Amino acid sequence: MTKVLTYKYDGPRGAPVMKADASAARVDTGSWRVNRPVIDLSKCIKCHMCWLDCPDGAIYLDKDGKPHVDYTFCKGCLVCANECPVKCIAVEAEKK
Amino acid sequence: MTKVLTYKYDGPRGAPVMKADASAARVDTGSWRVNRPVIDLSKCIKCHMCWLDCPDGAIYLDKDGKPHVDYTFCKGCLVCANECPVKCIAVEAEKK
Amino acid sequence: MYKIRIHGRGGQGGKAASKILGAALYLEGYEVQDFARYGSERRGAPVEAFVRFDRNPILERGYINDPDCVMVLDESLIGIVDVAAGLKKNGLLIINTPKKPSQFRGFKGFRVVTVDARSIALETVGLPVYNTAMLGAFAKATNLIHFKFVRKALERELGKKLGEKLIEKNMDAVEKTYDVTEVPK
Amino acid sequence: MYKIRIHGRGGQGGKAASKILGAALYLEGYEVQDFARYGSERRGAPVEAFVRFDRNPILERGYINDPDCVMVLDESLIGIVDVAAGLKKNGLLIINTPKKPSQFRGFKGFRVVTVDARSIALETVGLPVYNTAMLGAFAKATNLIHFKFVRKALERELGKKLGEKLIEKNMDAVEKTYDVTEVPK
Amino acid sequence: MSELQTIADIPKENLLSGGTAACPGCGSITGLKMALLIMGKDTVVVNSSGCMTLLCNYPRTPLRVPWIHNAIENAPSTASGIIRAAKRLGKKLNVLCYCGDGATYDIGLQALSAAIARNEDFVYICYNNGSFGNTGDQWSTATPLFANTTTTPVGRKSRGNTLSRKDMAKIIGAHGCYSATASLAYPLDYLRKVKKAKEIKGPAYIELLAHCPTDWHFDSGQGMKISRLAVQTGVWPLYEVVDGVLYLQSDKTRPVEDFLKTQGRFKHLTKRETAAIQAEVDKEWDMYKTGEYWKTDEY
Amino acid sequence: MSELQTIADIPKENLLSGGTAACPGCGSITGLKMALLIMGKDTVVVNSSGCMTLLCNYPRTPLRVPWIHNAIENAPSTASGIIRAAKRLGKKLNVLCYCGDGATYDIGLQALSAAIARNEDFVYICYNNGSFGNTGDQWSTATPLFANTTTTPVGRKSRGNTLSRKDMAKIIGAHGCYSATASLAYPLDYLRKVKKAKEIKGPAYIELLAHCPTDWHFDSGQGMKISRLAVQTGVWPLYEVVDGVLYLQSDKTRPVEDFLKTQGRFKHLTKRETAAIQAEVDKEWDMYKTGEYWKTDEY
Amino acid sequence: MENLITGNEAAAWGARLSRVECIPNFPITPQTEIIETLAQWIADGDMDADFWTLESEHSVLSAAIGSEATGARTFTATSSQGLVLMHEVMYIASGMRLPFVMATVSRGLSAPITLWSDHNDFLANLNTGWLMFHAQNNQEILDSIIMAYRIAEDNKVLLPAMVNMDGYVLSYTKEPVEFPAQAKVDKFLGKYRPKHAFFDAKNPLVQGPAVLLPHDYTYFRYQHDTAARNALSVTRKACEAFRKQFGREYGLLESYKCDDAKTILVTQGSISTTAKAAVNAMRKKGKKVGLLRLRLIRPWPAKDVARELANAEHVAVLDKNVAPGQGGIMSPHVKAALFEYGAKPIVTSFIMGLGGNPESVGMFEEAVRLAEKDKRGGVLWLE
Amino acid sequence: MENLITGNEAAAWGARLSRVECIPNFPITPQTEIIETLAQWIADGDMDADFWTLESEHSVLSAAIGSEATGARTFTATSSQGLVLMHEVMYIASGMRLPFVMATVSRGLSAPITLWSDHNDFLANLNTGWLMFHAQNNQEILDSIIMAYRIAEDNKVLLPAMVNMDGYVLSYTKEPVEFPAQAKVDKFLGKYRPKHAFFDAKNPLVQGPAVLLPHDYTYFRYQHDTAARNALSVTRKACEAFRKQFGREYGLLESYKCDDAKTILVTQGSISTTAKAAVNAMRKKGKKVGLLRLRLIRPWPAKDVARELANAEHVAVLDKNVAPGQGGIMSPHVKAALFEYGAKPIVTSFIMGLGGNPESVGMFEEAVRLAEKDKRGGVLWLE
Ligand SMILES: Cc1ncc(C[n+]2csc(CCOP(=O)(O)OP(=O)(O)O)c2C)c(N)n1
Ligand SMILES: Cc1ncc(C[n+]2csc(CCOP(=O)(O)OP(=O)(O)O)c2C)c(N)n1
Ligand code: SF4
Ligand code: SF4
Ligand code: SF4
Ligand code: SF4
Ligand code: SF4
Ligand code: SF4
Ligand SMILES: [Mg+2]
Ligand SMILES: [Mg+2]
Repeated sequence: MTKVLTYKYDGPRGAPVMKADASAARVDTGSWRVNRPVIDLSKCIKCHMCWLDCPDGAIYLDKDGKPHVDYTFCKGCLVCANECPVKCIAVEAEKK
Repeated sequence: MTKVLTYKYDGPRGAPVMKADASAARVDTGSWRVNRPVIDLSKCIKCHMCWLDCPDGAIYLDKDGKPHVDYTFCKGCLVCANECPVKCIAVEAEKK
Repeated sequence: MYKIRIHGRGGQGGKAASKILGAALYLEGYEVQDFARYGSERRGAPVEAFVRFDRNPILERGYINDPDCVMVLDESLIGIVDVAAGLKKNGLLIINTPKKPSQFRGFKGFRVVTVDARSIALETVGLPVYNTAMLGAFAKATNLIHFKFVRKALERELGKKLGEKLIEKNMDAVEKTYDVTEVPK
Repeated sequence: MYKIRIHGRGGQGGKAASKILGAALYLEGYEVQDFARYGSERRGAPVEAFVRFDRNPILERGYINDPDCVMVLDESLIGIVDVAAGLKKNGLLIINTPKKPSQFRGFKGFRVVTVDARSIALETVGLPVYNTAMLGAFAKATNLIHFKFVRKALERELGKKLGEKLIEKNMDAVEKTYDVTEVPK
Repeated sequence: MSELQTIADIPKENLLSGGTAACPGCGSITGLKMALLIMGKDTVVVNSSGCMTLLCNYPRTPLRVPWIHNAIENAPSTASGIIRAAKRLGKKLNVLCYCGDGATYDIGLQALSAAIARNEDFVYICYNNGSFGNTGDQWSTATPLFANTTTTPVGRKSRGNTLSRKDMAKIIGAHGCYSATASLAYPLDYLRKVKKAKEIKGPAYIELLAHCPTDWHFDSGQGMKISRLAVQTGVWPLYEVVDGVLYLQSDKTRPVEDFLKTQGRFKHLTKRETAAIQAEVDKEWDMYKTGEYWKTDEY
Repeated sequence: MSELQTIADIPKENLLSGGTAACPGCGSITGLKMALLIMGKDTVVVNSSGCMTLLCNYPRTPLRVPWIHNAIENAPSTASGIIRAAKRLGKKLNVLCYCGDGATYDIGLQALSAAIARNEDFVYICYNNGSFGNTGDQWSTATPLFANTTTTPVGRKSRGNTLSRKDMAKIIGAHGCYSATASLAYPLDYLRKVKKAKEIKGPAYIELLAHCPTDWHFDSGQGMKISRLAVQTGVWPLYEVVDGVLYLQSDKTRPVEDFLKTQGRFKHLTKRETAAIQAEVDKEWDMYKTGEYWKTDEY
Repeated sequence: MENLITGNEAAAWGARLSRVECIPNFPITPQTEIIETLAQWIADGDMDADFWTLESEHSVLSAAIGSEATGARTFTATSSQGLVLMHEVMYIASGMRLPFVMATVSRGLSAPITLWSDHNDFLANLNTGWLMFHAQNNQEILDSIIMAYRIAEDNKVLLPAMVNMDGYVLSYTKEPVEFPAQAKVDKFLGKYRPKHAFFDAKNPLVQGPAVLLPHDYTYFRYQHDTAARNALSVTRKACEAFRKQFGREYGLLESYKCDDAKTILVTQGSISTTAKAAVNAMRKKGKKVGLLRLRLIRPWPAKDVARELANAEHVAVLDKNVAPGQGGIMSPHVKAALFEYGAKPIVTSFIMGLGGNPESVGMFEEAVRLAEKDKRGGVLWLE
Repeated sequence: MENLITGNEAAAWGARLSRVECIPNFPITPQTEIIETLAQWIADGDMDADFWTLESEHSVLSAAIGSEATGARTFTATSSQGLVLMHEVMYIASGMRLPFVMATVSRGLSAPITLWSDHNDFLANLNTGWLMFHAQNNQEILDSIIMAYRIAEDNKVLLPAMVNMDGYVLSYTKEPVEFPAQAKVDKFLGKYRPKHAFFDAKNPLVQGPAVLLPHDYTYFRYQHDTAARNALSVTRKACEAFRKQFGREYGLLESYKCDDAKTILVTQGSISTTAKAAVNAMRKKGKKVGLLRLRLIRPWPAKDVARELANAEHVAVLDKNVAPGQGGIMSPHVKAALFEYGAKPIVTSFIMGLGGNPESVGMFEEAVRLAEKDKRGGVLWLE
């Protein structure tokens, strides 16, 4: 509905500036996925190529250096699957 | 005195365009001269260096290829005198 | 005036759907306005497209807040986007899904139509393009457009890009969807 | 208010003349405005500079159409530029020339003062810079400025550029011109 | 930072989260993410309008480092203000310009060239996706010969882009500053160059081929392969220019066709056109190999 | 037009009259006057704002050929409009951009680079007087090291310009188009280059050292001598770049001091500063002589 | 012939039917589709023109100046950042009296950067000496481009013209558009044969000289101003000729149900049609409401504007733009027009639609309601 | 301390006394002397700041954005073509809420190109969201730059400010100027410590994000507009503080003998002092004439303007500028202000002083004469 706007003046906070706090990490781009990469950790050699190549920072390494996919972000581009030297990342159709 | 301007509309002629008719040739830059180049045609070898080098097109060649200074333009820079290979251009103080 | 809002994802052809629908309605003799919002949408990101049509010239413009019909090309949008926002009471909500309408409890007060456009498209066109198939569902649910105009519209809007064969396959999809779509009263 | 217009040529120091004059008058305690027009003027091209001064703050600005005094740094400008344009009746016209005032017939109704600033400058400063020498003539003709302020002004405006020796020589030029200038009543 | 011999040497702190508007499989964002691993936390990213601008879509950002977007053509000038001010204020900040090819080859070239001539201390990475990507794939002077773009479309009377790509890394190299090409398919090489660039006092330029599934028309998972083929076919030679001398690093081992056929933007190519591209590449490589251009040095 | 072996071969129709606002002894206007002898009557001159703009001071012009002044940074873009339109309208016109160093190295570089990348058919002459001349001698990226300008003034804490000149002719050469340097003191060489440039289908760039008595601070009659010394001392090497290969034409036979001491802008130089300039020139010439840069070919 | 096309396509058709010869260009959302459409036509041989992409919009307009100054009919298009990047050259194009046409597709200005439409970009040009038309729908875009060439090239005018459409809501929206027949357009426009600005070795001209004498400079500005004012009557005549030739009616303004209106909405661009729907709705409810749509923004038809508004009690000016620290950009012009005319409705200034903020029938109804309550002429932001 | 200095030197002194830290710059007549003066001071060690010449004014303003966004007090200066070349970035600087100061030296715009002064360049910025001050003499230039930093950096404002002087007639004219003591200026200004816009690895900020939601975009514009409007009272207070500290009086406007005036001249910039001389001359002849000088152009003090003019019978607005097809740029704003206020003097609009066309006492007298004859509010060009 139509509103008459009457904001109060917010001073410095009214400038189009934001904290560089990686808040986009709260955006669910996982829903874009059509295909899902699934890592077979048993075959993984921890080369970390998938971690390095993932455009969306969707692969993180655990304490032991094992890669995991964060499906909140993973857009399913499949770069990781293609680049894994030991081909231990499988591709599954995303079920909707 | 202060005037109220009331031009008529001049159509295409009212655009800031002019003929490329070398009308600057009517501007007397000879008056800028402090020193005057004077060609001694008897020594001149008609190499035309002075004609080529003159920044202001103040040297013209006659039918016989002899150079002459047009003092209407000549600003007295003395490039010609300096560059004449046979040094046949003398420099005289301009009398005012 | 009849207003349609289409929800899809970048790359799924929501824009094309609105174009074809618009063209078909136009060929039917309606005054038509179709409008796809473009923003920072990339493949996979939620996008919207709109169609208005009427027998009289259309004066209203822009975003459709109060559609008569909403088409959802990608079921996964539900929950991320408020697809039914402003949908008129008893308005039509066409969802591309293998599920039954009854499985969509959230949409009270609307006429929910479901159609497995994805499967049909894969079957007929051989590609996961849901837009044309969805048109079949719309035709069935509304009875507002003729197949012949859908075909013409397809040829006009996408003929150059798809070629004759694919147009034919797309029409198969339209027909097939038309047939299988069940319409609640 | 007293208004001075200076005509010279690019490179002859008309701008400097107005600066020094302005500074000297300022040091005398006047309100001063000095203004050199810069356009497409190159060495040798006609240029103008202006000085206004008054005991009260100066409100008028820009080009001086109605000077009390005109200084012509380069005689050859006469005929090319209407140097006396707007000069007040009985106004002062100071011309750098070896000629006598009587040789300037064209300037009826003005007080013409001539001074061979060029020769004096060559003699004293050793360079054909006419501006400072002209100030001597102005001082003599108007009795408006003190030498000590001319010196101060010179130091202030050109001290960095010229150095002490040249300032001294320039002052010689000022004094010499002052001495030789004949003023019509 | 160690010598970057293997991936293990790369710092693991990711300064760019997901959740962005970039297309799946986008090479451009991959390049930024990788570069930030090396550039580190005290880096201000200066971005020119383009695909990456939409990363920071108010009120969300994927970044964990300072970022500024000013306009499309002025990242290097903006950077110079940051560099000067940081120095005055005693802040230790690295400045990384991350800009598209349109912003670099075309509308922002002048600001870049000038900043280099002023010897500003910054790293400039041009992510080259060969088109104005954010506006939907229009020709830039970085677009390859014959590519189909929306402003050099293939049509009944047209075969796509008729002009060869501007040779930007060499043009920048001719400024006398560090200039290098890189490929995402050779990440260690890329990151070594980023490291070198960061360490140089003064300007350093890296041009990164940024595969773009959307405009090049390929499946999103194929990007690294295509970037690798670009190098292997000699379409995208890897080199560094140091003090005006070019050091060639890669070799040309495959026909250009292997690269061209992977992408929709070249799918209209005839044999003759492919051959013309091959000839152009061969000519360039002849120059490298015979040292006509610059001194060349094997990788 | 014959082969331009001697002055006799130069067409004698002068297309630029006197009566202009240019300073006495101005090298820039001399360069235009000479170029027009070769370019001929069917030439449109496209000028960028600068000293030459004031030649056409309404209602007077020294020109006998068409002329357009648009703004300072857009001569090459304006030229491209003229070229395209002339072609469409079936007019045979040569297009000559005549632009200062500020307009070329700095504010107009981008338009120039782009026009070259688009392969526009025009001749571009940059008359380089080493400063923003028309605004009264401010530093440009064409200003030589240590020169005293009004924005890089010598002062109690400053020795003038601290930056080296941008190497424009090489940067343009790296675009792959014809690029040459020239000196007014070698007019036949200059005019041969103009002729070559005119005949080339496509872009051609010539950079002319334009002595400027006003900003360099020397007596107006000395310009040609100084331009000659620039070449002889190696400060201004004459060369052509063709297809990316540099052909050196001049030789370095005198110390740079011979050039520097002729001009007021260098009068503050210490021995050490002169030596630094000598070292910079020597380094560049080493590159020529050892072929590090490009292949060199004796004149 | 009629078809369903977007506003961008309509602009491209306008250029095509006007047989433009030179099209320098640069991409920017939401304008790009115009040049893409032209590029495809040329690639397919459906249109014959020189189409080239430059490296920036500053250069695009510079190139347009070059081609138009040579004598070729020139067209270009831009938006937002591109338009303001051209700003310097805008004054040059008009000052050189070069009659070409630029389609502009309105989009809000950065910072912060947006993609959506408002009128700040277009209205940045009020002082540039261009003719400025603002279209409300796709048909008008196409028709206005054709008319703009006729008006611009008229010897009484000789000035460049902008034809503006709103981004997205027109540029990307398909509507039915009727195509004028090419032969008729050819007749309507004729060929461009400039008498003042061209290049020819036989008749060499100097274009763009320095004018350092204030008197001469003033003369040229006076001529420029007169030329722009002439465009008022030239536009009237062109609209009349257009109506005769093509049957569609246009004017300097569009007055919609103003005659007996107590409250009049003042709008420009695409929001006007929604506003008309609102007027219709309110009329149905018996409210005497009208709409004045500004179509010719420059030259400014102050008298016509005032005359239409003079008898209203309330005027609601809806500015889809804002000049911070001043308010809506058009409202002072409307008020000044009323002041000059001596009319005294209460004028309420509304700021709305910034950065793509949508309008609606309800918004206009609300504006009328608020305006009618207003006693002193306030400023209100609507969303 | 007092000295005889040019307007350009006054601007340089303003920057020096404000202890600016970063000075990106580019030469253009008649502004160049400002940067040359600063360059020489820095070369001599008399001033400490980073001074660098960029390759264009577009880049200069971009660099100013960069340095100010990092947290350094920034200054720059330009004119004419340079100013309009910055146009795109003008909106960005203000939209990013970066409070730095730019001195502008007015010069007419091309085409045709001129070197002399008029106000078309400065007034091209009315919608850019900057604060705009216009000085009438050299003292005011210096003082205004100092005040501008205080106003701009106020948390209620946080916007960039322009301080304009007229080319030649001020920029190159020497006048007596009093120098505020450095210590007092330091106290008046304080250090710049931004809370919203800076770079710091420990507190990383994103400046210049895309804002694609119309609602958010509108919010930022609203804040921007409010900030600009806040500058009205902030300026008033700054003037008061300045008067207390330095003894010189300034306001949003200067009202000169308006109280009982039947006819009021409205001017801005350096022509105002000549106009005052004319007022004095006319007053001597017994004519009730006054002058309203516009000093703060943006934000626009509409009410103050109207209040000063409300009781006059005739108002003569002298625009040293022209928007072809519309007229003087400021006159509609003055009329709109009067309209809002409900006052009804007859306003005559004068266009004068274009491309350096000189004003004179006689011209203002003539303007008054013509205005007093005017019954309907006409437009007249004076020379
Ligand atoms: C002055 C200006 N012109 C045009 C645009 C529109 N624009 C935004 S992004 C973009 C493409 C930039 O291309 P590139 O630098 O290659 O980056 P990419 O989009 O490919 O990431 C364009 C043209 C703009 N923002 N500003
Ligand atoms: C956008 C813009 N900025 C600045 C200027 C001022 N300006 C006019 S001429 C000039 C100097 C140009 O230098 P260069 O190209 O070297 O030519 P020169 O004056 O030396 O002949 C400048 C800076 C301008 N006209 N336009
Ligand atoms: S599929 Fe793509 S986005 Fe997902 S984890 Fe793999 S590389 Fe990352
Ligand atoms: S690329 Fe494959 S092997 Fe390497 S870490 Fe990833 S999953 Fe493991
Ligand atoms: S002195 Fe200079 S201007 Fe005169 S003729 Fe010789 S070269 Fe030409
Ligand atoms: S340069 Fe000397 S010798 Fe040659 S033509 Fe001129 S005057 Fe004669
Ligand atoms: S268009 Fe290309 S570069 Fe842009 S976000 Fe998508 S993949 Fe990346
Ligand atoms: S300043 Fe130099 S380049 Fe300019 S006109 Fe004078 S001599 Fe020629
Ligand atoms: Mg790109
Ligand atoms: Mg120069």
